[in-house]
Amino acid sequence: MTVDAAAWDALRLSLWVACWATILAVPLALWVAWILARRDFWGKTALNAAVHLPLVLPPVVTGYLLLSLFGRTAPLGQALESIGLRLAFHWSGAVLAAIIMGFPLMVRAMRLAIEAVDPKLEEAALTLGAPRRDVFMRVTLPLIVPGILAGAVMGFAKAVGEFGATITFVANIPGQTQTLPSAIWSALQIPGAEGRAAAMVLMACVLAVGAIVLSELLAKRVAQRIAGT
Amino acid sequence: MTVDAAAWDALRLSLWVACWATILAVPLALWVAWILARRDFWGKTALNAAVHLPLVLPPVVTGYLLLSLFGRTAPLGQALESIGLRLAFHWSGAVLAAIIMGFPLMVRAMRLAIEAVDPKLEEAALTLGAPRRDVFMRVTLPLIVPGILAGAVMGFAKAVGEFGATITFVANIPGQTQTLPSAIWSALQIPGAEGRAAAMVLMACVLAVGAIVLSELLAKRVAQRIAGT
Amino acid sequence: DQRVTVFAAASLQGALEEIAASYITPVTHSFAGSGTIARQIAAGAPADVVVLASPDWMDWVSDNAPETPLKTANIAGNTLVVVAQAGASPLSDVTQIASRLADGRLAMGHRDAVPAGRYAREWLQSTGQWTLLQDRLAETDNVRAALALVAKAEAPLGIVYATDAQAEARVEDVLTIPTAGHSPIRYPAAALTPAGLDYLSHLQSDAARDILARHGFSKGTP
Amino acid sequence: MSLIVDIQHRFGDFDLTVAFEAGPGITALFGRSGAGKTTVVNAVAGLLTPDQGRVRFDDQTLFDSTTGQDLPADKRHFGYVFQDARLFPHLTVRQNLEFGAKYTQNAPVASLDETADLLGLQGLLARAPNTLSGGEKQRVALGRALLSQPRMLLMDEPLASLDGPRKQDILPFLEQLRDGLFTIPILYVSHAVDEVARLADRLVLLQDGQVRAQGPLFDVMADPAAVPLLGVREAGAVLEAEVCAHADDGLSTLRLSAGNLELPGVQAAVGSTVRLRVLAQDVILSLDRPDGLSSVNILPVKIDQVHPGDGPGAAIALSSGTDRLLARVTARAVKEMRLHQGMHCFAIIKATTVAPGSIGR
Amino acid sequence: MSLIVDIQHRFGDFDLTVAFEAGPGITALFGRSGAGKTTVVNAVAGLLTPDQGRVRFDDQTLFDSTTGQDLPADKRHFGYVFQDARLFPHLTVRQNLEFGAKYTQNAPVASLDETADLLGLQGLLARAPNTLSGGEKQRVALGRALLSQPRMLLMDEPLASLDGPRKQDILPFLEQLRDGLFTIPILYVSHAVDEVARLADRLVLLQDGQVRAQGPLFDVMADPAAVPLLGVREAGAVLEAEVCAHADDGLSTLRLSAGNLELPGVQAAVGSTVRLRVLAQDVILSLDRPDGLSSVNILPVKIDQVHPGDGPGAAIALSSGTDRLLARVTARAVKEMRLHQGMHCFAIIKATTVAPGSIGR
Ligand SMILES: Nc1ncnc2c1ncn2[C@@H]1O[C@H](COP(=O)(O)OP(=O)(O)OP(=O)(O)O)[C@@H](O)[C@H]1O
Ligand SMILES: Nc1ncnc2c1ncn2[C@@H]1O[C@H](COP(=O)(O)OP(=O)(O)OP(=O)(O)O)[C@@H](O)[C@H]1O
Ligand code: MOO
Ligand SMILES: [Mg+2]
Ligand SMILES: [Mg+2]
Repeated sequence: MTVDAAAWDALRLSLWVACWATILAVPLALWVAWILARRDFWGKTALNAAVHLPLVLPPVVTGYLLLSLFGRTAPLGQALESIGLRLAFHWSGAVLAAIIMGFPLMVRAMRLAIEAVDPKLEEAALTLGAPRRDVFMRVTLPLIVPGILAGAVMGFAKAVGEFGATITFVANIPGQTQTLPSAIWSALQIPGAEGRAAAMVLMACVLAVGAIVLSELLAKRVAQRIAGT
Repeated sequence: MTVDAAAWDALRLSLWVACWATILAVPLALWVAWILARRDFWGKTALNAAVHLPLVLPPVVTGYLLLSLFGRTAPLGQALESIGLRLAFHWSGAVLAAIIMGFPLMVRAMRLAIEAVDPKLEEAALTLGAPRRDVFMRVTLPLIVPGILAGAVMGFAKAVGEFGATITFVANIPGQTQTLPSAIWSALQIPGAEGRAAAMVLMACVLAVGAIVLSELLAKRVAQRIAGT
Repeated sequence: DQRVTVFAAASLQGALEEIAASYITPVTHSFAGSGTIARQIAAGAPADVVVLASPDWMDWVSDNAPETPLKTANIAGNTLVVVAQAGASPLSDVTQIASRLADGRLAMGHRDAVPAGRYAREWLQSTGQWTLLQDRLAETDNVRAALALVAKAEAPLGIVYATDAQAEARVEDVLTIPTAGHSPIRYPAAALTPAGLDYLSHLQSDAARDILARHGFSKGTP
Repeated sequence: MSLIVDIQHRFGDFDLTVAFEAGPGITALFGRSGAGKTTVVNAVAGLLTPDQGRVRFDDQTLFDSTTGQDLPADKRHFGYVFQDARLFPHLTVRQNLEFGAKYTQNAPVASLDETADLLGLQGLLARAPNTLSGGEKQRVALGRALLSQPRMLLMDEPLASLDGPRKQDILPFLEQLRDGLFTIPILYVSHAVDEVARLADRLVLLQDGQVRAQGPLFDVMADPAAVPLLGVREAGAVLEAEVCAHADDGLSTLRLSAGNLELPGVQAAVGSTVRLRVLAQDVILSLDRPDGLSSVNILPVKIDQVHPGDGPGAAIALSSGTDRLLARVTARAVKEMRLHQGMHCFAIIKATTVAPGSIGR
Repeated sequence: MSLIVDIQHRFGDFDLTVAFEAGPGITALFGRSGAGKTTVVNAVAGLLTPDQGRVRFDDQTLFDSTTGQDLPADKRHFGYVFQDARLFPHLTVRQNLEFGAKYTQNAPVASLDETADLLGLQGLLARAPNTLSGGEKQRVALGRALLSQPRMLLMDEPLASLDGPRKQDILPFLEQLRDGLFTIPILYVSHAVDEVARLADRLVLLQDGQVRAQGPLFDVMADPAAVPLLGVREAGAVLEAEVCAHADDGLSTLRLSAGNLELPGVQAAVGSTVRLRVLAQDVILSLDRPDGLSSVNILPVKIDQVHPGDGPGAAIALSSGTDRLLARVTARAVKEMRLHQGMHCFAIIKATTVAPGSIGR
């Protein structure tokens, strides 16, 4: 196994992208999960299907769709670029790709957790005069922390592992958009570079295992607090 | 959009593979989820990490790992082939790839559901003389149906969408191992075949949306039964 | 089984399917990237013939395949072109690339991982433009993706195979790249079975060469 | 301050049609399991939208099916002690109580610490709800609702899982809420008649989703017709008496309109008014004023009504001055003693029958 | 059939040290909120592993901390009615009951339909538990445990959320379990003394995790020292009497060792034995045999012990023949009537005081 500077760059970038993706996606996924769990509205099935889409489509397709939506020639992409937000060929685009690819996983975990919350507890909070937002922040949210953690760690892991949509959307620019999976993939396409690939696979594993262990520890603390031990 | 025989073949194969993957993975994922949710044992973190691994690794890497484990030149692959089970370059390998890639999603959903079951209900069942297995089958299992459905639909969607590991492990042979994503990818490699690709993307969407709608209907029935409406 | 199975690099897809149609036995293709195919062959893929886009990978196959190929041959060659969106004015030489890019990027296959990208890098290095351009690339996981970037105007310029450029209406060649500037682009094929041996001859037939030529491939140098 | 409820709701084959007025003071909702008590309270709290009807509090319409008005639960400021405790499992006992106190603008009637003291929660403040016993949970829930300083309290069997002595600690506190400077009206669900008799000002008797009797407590309790609704063993009149004196041996003299009672353990100050519950089955009728009895409480009474029951007993409505009493005697005694309307006789009330828990205000 | 419990367990600063023997018949665990009742029952059921000690049932060791034996809950065949109902939410009421009946080998004491009838569940069988009222849930839980035909029943306040009339329906059924051909021992947690008095054969009084008194019900209940543990209003002796005759007017004559009582509403057959609870506060002492009273139940008694209480009352232990009674009178009456040990006098027991619910067996 050989570790070169490019590998470290890729690791750093992957960590960066995965952290951003997780931080940005969690609130959004929570909102969507809440809507799907608790509201009935016209187009709910469509929203639900849309959330799942990145799971179903080959990642390249998602990448192309992203390019057509957020590319520098697409209206949306131009609008964003005019306010200073560049996505295509930029690490922020990798964040977007990671968010979208991880979204179904995050939403599902959070939705399951929200559906498991006893609405009677929320009713109790309401009768104590807590407005709906406070009920959410102070009752629902703390109770679904395990689901949020599960969603976050899945989103993080997926962000660390995402390849197809990322390389299609933001290409593979070393130090800028070359994430660990892109680097691993590149190494695997070169005869005899398996050693470099293996080293980077290990890095990705360490990153993800770290996130998993951390989330499990947090979840355990929450569970113990509720059990009172 | 043009739909040719190869596209229908790919659709049929994807449906077949996704169904098999879902059917086979659900019980296994349920077992792992149960262990992770309810047991404490040495190596639990390792198991947990292993389950998440396919999420973290670029799919190609998973594909290569599968190839080197189950390839026709690998000892394990040869052993399996000697008992009539061919995996590499065979649709059953696509099933395996889909199972592995969908596994983290399924396990998470089921685990969250299991953790949300009130152990007091299981205790009540025990005191009525139900042995542990019956408690699981008749109390825990029905209560986690929403989680199982969520896991199954995610696994199914992932199986429909899985590309990287599949094309690497079982290649891209039309009518035999060319799933919808592989066919879409192939179409995207031919200039001017975007129409074919779009048609197949639509097929994949219909497949997945169908599964989602079905699972939501089932989940709603379970929820209504518990709510008593 | 009567069928002939061909594992081939994706960039040959259009041409190989046409060639197969004129063969007596039905032919089944499995297209993927060269690296993937090479590893599949090593893992015992049920291929009669393998066609790659990279001589390096073919060497690797020869070393790693469970059985040594019965015969190998280069069935085609290719050339690189610089493309821009349709309607763009031609470049007079390589030094203009940088200015034409402005703040855009030069799309091409990955410099090491994708054969087309490797040839492009060699050419840019031989013309002394590499150091100037290497931070302004948009490297992709296959040539088609690079082509799509130019077609969608995400990148002003791209370096792709002439065959790809010819098939995509939304792009136009703006500079032809001399074959001398990089190692020769060859598509090595290998027959792994007796049936494959026969099909390999078919691939080398005049009819096949015509089809390859029509798709823009050059003659395979031995 | 008054709550006006007039609602209809249907669950499958259960039909609720309820109209009553509650408060100020404590209004007890009394009825058997499944009578619809919780359903009514939920509708008042805003947790259930009735099919039809109106709920008003003072001038404010909380719910009106004709206009579509439906004030959300968090805007109603009704404290609700649920039949199941519904503590927040992720918060400690102290944090649960703090949650109750958080959304109130009113000046606190009792601080968190006072409330915890009263409810015996001081040792439990740092604990997780899941580690509490059944009665402890219920006490925390009670404290949480009390601390939210509601403009009305809804209590769904809040004392059902509490032991006798603990109840005796908490009842005075509820009385204080009823009678304090800032009186909070209370809607109190119970199937314990003694609690109802001690606390309630008005009584609403529910049966199968319908109101069978309602009115001021004294009227409903002294009505022989309510005996079957309350349960034969639990029926009995409620009286008000003035405290005249406390003797050295612990007995207090209470003045009723037609005589005095000597009772132990009366805590109220001389001159104040207390509430007495006299169970119908604890009243013995005698034709002559008896003597040589350990019971010193004998009142002259006039028989207002002899109400034969379904079984071997009869309910006798009595007046003693302006007070009303209820006696339950056997049909044989009615015959042998020739008890009849308008007859004068004596009621013997055992001193210790009127237990401390039945004395309120 | 007997259960031997001798365990220690510690939760934070709560220390449980409990040793008692239970069954055959009904053993009541009585104690205030937080006394440790549920903890004991959980340990017996196998849902809690105590820090130390032994639990045996007949010859079988269920738990022994020294040998490490710990029989799993599903092998103990103890039916458990939980303080919270714990119905299976995904099953209908009928399916919940069927779940109870499924894992039993014994011949059914009562069929599912009989049980549902008894508990008033017939109209609810198709319903989901989430749509039931509090009392309805508890009844289903009771039915489910009964249908599991356990070798012992553990009941944690099973009747707390039931209304009076419903309790009166269910208590005879529990008595039947106690007294039927295949007697099932019952460990019964309650803080309602009247239930305990009616049902229990043995009484274990818990306080702060310690056993304060235990023994046969008649002994513990007639002991003036137990009065503060049971609550002043609830103390009272329990007697057994033989049914002699049923008169036309509904009164029955019951024979005690030193005289007869006339009581209404006795359902038992002539010649059978019934259990009577006579509250200490319902016994009036008279120096002479009084007449002209609506109360026809007068027994000659001898004072065994005068036990002054903390307050203005005194507990008087009496014997009447071989029966023991407890009377609570005021200290003033003790003084004025000069009540003292060995003295002979008369106890007046109001006919209607011994209500149907207090008559058992
Ligand atoms: N969602 C529902 N669907 C059908 N019936 C319902 C539903 N909710 C309540 N009921 C029925 O309405 C009736 C009244 O229920 P409610 O909970 O108000 O009773 P309650 O008087 O509070 O009884 P308890 O004292 O047992 O708590 C019950 O018979 C109950 O079964
Ligand atoms: N997990 C725990 N951690 C700490 N203390 C506990 C735990 N479980 C129970 N306790 C304490 O042990 C004591 C006994 O609890 P238990 O539930 O046995 O009481 P109980 O007698 O059943 O009371 P109730 O009548 O209120 O149900 C209580 O003070 C309770 O707070
Ligand atoms: O056929 Mo390639 O591997 O995309 O150059
Ligand atoms: Mg209720
Ligand atoms: Mg308890």
